[in-house]
Formats: sequence, structure tokens, C-alpha cells
Amino acid sequence: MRLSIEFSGGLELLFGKKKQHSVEVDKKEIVLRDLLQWIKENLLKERPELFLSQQTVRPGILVLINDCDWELMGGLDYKVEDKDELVFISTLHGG
Amino acid sequence: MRLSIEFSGGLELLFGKKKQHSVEVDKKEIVLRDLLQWIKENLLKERPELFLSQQTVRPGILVLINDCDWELMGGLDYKVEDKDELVFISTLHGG
Amino acid sequence: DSSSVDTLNNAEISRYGRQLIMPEIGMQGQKKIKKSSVLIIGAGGLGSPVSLYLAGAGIGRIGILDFDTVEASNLHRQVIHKESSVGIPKAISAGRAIREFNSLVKVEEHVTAFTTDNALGLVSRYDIIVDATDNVATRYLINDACVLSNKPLVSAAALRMDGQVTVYHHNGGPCYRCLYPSPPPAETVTDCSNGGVLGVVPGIVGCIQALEVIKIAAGTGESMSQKLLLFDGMSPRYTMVKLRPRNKECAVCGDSPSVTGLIDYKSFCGSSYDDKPCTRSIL
Amino acid sequence: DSSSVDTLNNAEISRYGRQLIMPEIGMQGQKKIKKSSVLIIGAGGLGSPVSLYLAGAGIGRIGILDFDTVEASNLHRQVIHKESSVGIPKAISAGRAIREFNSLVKVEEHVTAFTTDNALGLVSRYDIIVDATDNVATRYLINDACVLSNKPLVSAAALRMDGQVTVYHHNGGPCYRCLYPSPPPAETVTDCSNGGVLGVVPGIVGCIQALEVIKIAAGTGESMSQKLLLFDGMSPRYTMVKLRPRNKECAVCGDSPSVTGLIDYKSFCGSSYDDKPCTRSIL
Ligand SMILES: [Zn+2]
Ligand SMILES: [Zn+2]
Repeated sequence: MRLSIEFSGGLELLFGKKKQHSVEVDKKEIVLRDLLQWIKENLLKERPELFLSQQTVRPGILVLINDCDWELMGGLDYKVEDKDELVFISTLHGG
Repeated sequence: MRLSIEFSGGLELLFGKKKQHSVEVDKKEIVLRDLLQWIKENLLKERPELFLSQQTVRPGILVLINDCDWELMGGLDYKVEDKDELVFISTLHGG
Repeated sequence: DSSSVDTLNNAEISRYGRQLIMPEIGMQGQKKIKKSSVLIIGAGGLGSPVSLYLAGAGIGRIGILDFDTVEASNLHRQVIHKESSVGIPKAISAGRAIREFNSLVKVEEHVTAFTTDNALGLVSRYDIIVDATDNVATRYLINDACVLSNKPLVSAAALRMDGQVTVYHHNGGPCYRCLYPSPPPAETVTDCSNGGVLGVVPGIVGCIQALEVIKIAAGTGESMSQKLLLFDGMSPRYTMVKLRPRNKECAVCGDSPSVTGLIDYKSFCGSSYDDKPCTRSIL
Repeated sequence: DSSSVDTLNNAEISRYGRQLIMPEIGMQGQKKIKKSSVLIIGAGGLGSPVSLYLAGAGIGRIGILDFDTVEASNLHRQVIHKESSVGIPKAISAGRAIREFNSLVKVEEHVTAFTTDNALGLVSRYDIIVDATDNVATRYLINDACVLSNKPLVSAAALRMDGQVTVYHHNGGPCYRCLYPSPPPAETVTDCSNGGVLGVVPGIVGCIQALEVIKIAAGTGESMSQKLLLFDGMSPRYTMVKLRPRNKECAVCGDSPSVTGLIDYKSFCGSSYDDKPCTRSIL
């Protein structure tokens, strides 16, 4: 399936400073829990502990599925669909 | 077909002060030119000359089809599709 | 009677006339704005536009809290201050600017840090709270103080070319802890000093924050409760995201909260909330 | 050397340090910002935040043009002015505020209307033009002057709770006339005096306008050329719309333009461009 994956709020620094990733995942179906591992293995460039912690995203990262908070979509159990737009955003604190 | 039609930038004042209109148009197909007449007959509440002029929208109104300028979509000849989102916006001049 | 909070005098009617004539505000909305009080925590990049536009709109009483003094390197984004204010406490400098701009508004300067000792006392004195700070621990402290005092919290943040705005604990929506039950690792936290920020980005985000305050005060429009605006200045892109509802298990706003008073946010976050974050931070 | 436009002195490096450290700006971007000049036409609701944030960012030379004087009823949205400026020309009041805020920036006050007589001379002296005016005829005049002088035009407008921002005649994109070949009927035109406006709405829109100017000046990010941002403060909603390309048949920027010099915009629009629009207007 084809997915649009975006990292922002500074998180892109872990992914070769690239925000937008258009990827082909060679699976018929995949839940978000497993997609996180796929991202770690295929997109993440450095310091995995700043992206994942205990099988999920580390605290302070918000996950959006088609502009919705992933908590509304089932969280880690969400079944990813073809053409989904996923956003991983690091919360900002500056002012 | 089911359409979402929105009037804004002040244009809503001609449509009973209602911005968002979710409408059912009882046609198999319709081009935008004819939809303008349908809107005039079914939604417009007052002063048609402030909405239409010479078979098209009057100067100063921008028409958007699914967040695209209608000029990119064929203008008056655009074939309206089911679930299209149409926006008629009056240009603002204030500062 | 110019001292009455329930009516508008002639000076106010003339001054706010352009707002009054809008059906979305009207005389009733303007009276509500006048009766409202807002505490702005932070007189920096976000607090500058928030203070100016809330004063302009006629919020009756504005509290402005900041412990820092104005530095020249702040001025690229902190537009309420002037070069002659360098070295002066930001709250004093901002208060002076507000008074010169709108003498009809009551201003209260708080030259103090926002701490567990003064948080509840300060928050209780205002109707709406604005988080315009720049560090994680203070954001948890402000959130908990607002939930415990049952006040709406209008929150924003900016870094580099990005901004975020939302409204917490309002209309039954989520609080900061509902979204972020655990604080981020200290090494992932960057502030504007270390990460940099284009000055107008907190400008945009702070103005959006002020709009949310005014809508809540006037009781008009839809608030950003349970919504998050993500702003990317480079693209430029504005994305409005739908957030989770209030979490019934939330430690502070849940049905059986474990946090029933303020805690030690410094150790909770593993960082000092008046220190600048460490320099090796990257995110 | 503090007078050189090609280098940054220590005061500038320290003052703009928070921008300099961003990869999106850097030392090169800041030098370009310093070398840039911007003409802001209108020192009102839009011109206030634009002036403040362009000065904060370190634009080298800022021209601020307005013929009006400050009125108390402007202050709810025109945050660059003060109560003590009531009765003073807006360009002078804004110029004074910019000088107090950032003395490193060169300010040029133009207390004049923007007319067919002075438009081309003024526009030719600046790199980027900001339309922060409030009436249709002046908007056509500014557009034509920018196209004829080949300058990018950053344009915004606000009314009630709504705002619009775009960039004209930049990167091969469309101009105002490409979008609006004919002026609207005079009876459909409303300004802020008649329709009202919530002060922070031009604040938001003006800050977005300033960001577009800074990106063009620094040569960073994507500009809003051929894009239009629609802002609805009540919902709140931000929609970025894709616009038509430059129209080869456009009367002024087309391949065979019929407008090769400034025209009589008053009669073109059927309304005076220094008069307030008529009171029976509704839209
Ligand atoms: Zn909560
Ligand atoms: Zn053109």
C-alpha cells in the first residue's frame, strides 16, 4: 500500500531532515503498531529512543491519521489503509 | 446529486445569512453554468444582481471547486460531481 | 458611569464601535468582553501580540506575568517592548505599553515566576488563562492550575517556522494532560533560544490565541476546544486537527483524578521550569 | 561597519541571533533581509502588525504610507498607534513606533495618498510592496503599479471575522487583475468602517502577510504566489486555495497588455478611492 508519512515539529531531524515521505509498504494489511517498527527500520536515521519508547511513540509526539488524533482511530490497533496520510508531530513548547 | 455549497465573505447575506448549504440537486448531470441558475432559483433570497450578472457570477466573486479556483476546473463548463464542495466567496477589501 | 463593569460608556462605544456593529459581537458581546479578566502567562513572543490585541478588544482586566527582563535579542519577536525597555522586567514593559495603548483597560503587572506557590492564587483571580510560556514544566503547572480552578486555558507554542494553538479544559474538552499524560524526555525539548524562531511565527500564533480568548470572553463562535491548529510557515500550511475528547482516566481532569493539588513539576518533567533547556537538545 | 548593507555588525548578529541560527534563514538570509526594502501602503489594521514584524525581522528600509490621522476608533485594531497619537498622521505615528522598536531599521514616512501621480515613483524605490489598504480602487492602482514596475505584491484584506492573503505578480504567478478583471459593483463593497471588523482578524492576516514578505526577502520557503489563504475566524477555519495561473490575456500582466500606464481608477471602479464606500453597501 501507498502511504504519505510526515514528520514535523522537529521530529524530521531524526529522519534525515526530510518532512514528507511518500512510501510503498509491501503488505496487504498492517496495524499502526507494526507500521511503527516498519518506520523505525526503513525511515529512521538516528537515535530511535527519541522516536519510540516501549513499543509506541515516545511521550510528546502526537500521531495524526488523516488529520485526526490517532486516539479517535483506535491508536496502535488502527488498521492502516491505502493512501492514508500519517503525521508524527513533536509538541512545541517555545514562545 | 448531493452538494455542499458555501457562501462567504459577506455573500451569505444574500442567502438568508446562512453560509453552509447541504443540498440535493435532482439531476443526473449538471454543468456549473446551469447550477448557477439552480442556486438562483432555490437558494438565493434577495437581489440576484448582486450574485449573478450576464449568466455568470458578478465581478468580485471567486468560485472554488474543492479548494481550487474554478478557472482551473473549466469554469462555467465544469461538470459538477456528486459530493463536490463549491464555495462562492466575495473578495474582501477592508484593512 | 465609566466605572461600571455592566455598561459601556460613550468613550467605549465610540472606541469599540467597529466591533459593536458586528452581529457576531454586538453590544452584549462587548459588555461580556469588558467584564472579562485574562491572565497572560509570559510577556514574550506569544504574550506580545496577545497583550496588544486583548487590550485593543477591550478586555476589562488584563494580568501580565513574567519574571524575565527585556533583552535586545528578544526584540525580533517580542514586539510589545521597545529598545528603551531593555533591562526592564517584561511585565512592566508590557504593562506600560498596554496603558499607553488603551487606558480604559485595567492592567496588573506580575513580576514573578509562575510557581506551585502562587499558581492557584493567581489563576483564581482571572476568568481565562493564556499559556504564552516557553517550557514544558510550566505548561503542566499551568494546565493543572487551570483544571483545579476550572478555568479555560488558551495555549500556543512556536518554534522555528512552526506553530501550534489549542484550547484546553473548555466546553468539556481535553486538557494538556489528556493529550500528553507523560512529559517528553528532556533531551527532546528545544526552546526558542536554542532552536531559533522567526519572530512573526509567534506573532501569527499569538494573534490566533488572542482571537480564541476574545471568542470565549464574548461567547461567540466556535472555540478550538478539542481541536489543534498546526501551522507550518515554510509551506505555508494551516491544518486543523480533530483531537481526542477528555480522557476519563486523566490524572488531573479525569473522573477519579490522582492529581488533586499542584505537584513538583520540576521533578515530574526532569528539568527545571525556570531554567533554559539543556543545549544538547535537538528536537 | 554598521553602515554597510552587505554585512551584519555585532549588534545585528546579537539582535537577530534567534533567526540567524535557523537553517531556513541563516546568515545569508539575514543579510538579504537587511538589504531589502519594503513599502507598506496603509498604516491601519493590516499595516500595524506588518510594520512591527518587518521592523523586528530587520528589513533594511521600510516605507510606511498613509494619508489619514489616527482616531480613537481605529485603536481596537491598529495596535502600532497609541492614545497619544490620536490626531497625528498614521504614517508619522507608525514611523515613530518603528524607530523606538528597532533603531537599526531605516524608516521612511510618506504622509500622502497613494495616487496615479506618485504610485510609480514610490513603488520603484522599494523591492517588495505590501497592500494594506481598505478600498478596491487603490487595490487596482497598487496592482498595476507593481506589474508595471515588476515588483512582488503581498496583499491582504480583512472584514468582520474573515481574512484573505495572497501574493501577486511573483514567480510568474497571477496578478490582482488576472483574478478580478472587472471591479465589483460599488454597492457590493464594504469596508471596516461600515461592515465592522474584529481587531485581531487583521492582526492575524497582517502577521501572515509579514511572513510572506520576510520569506520573499530572505529567499526562503514557498510563497503564496498562485495560492489564496481564506481565514474564517468564527469556525475557525483556514483554507489554502489553489488559484489560476497568470492570464495571458490579462489587461496589465498579459502577453499583449492594454494597460501600459496607470489609468483613472476612480472611474474604472465607479467609486472614489480615498472616499469611504457608500453606506448602503451590504456585502
Ligand atoms: Zn485531562
Ligand atoms: Zn494579470
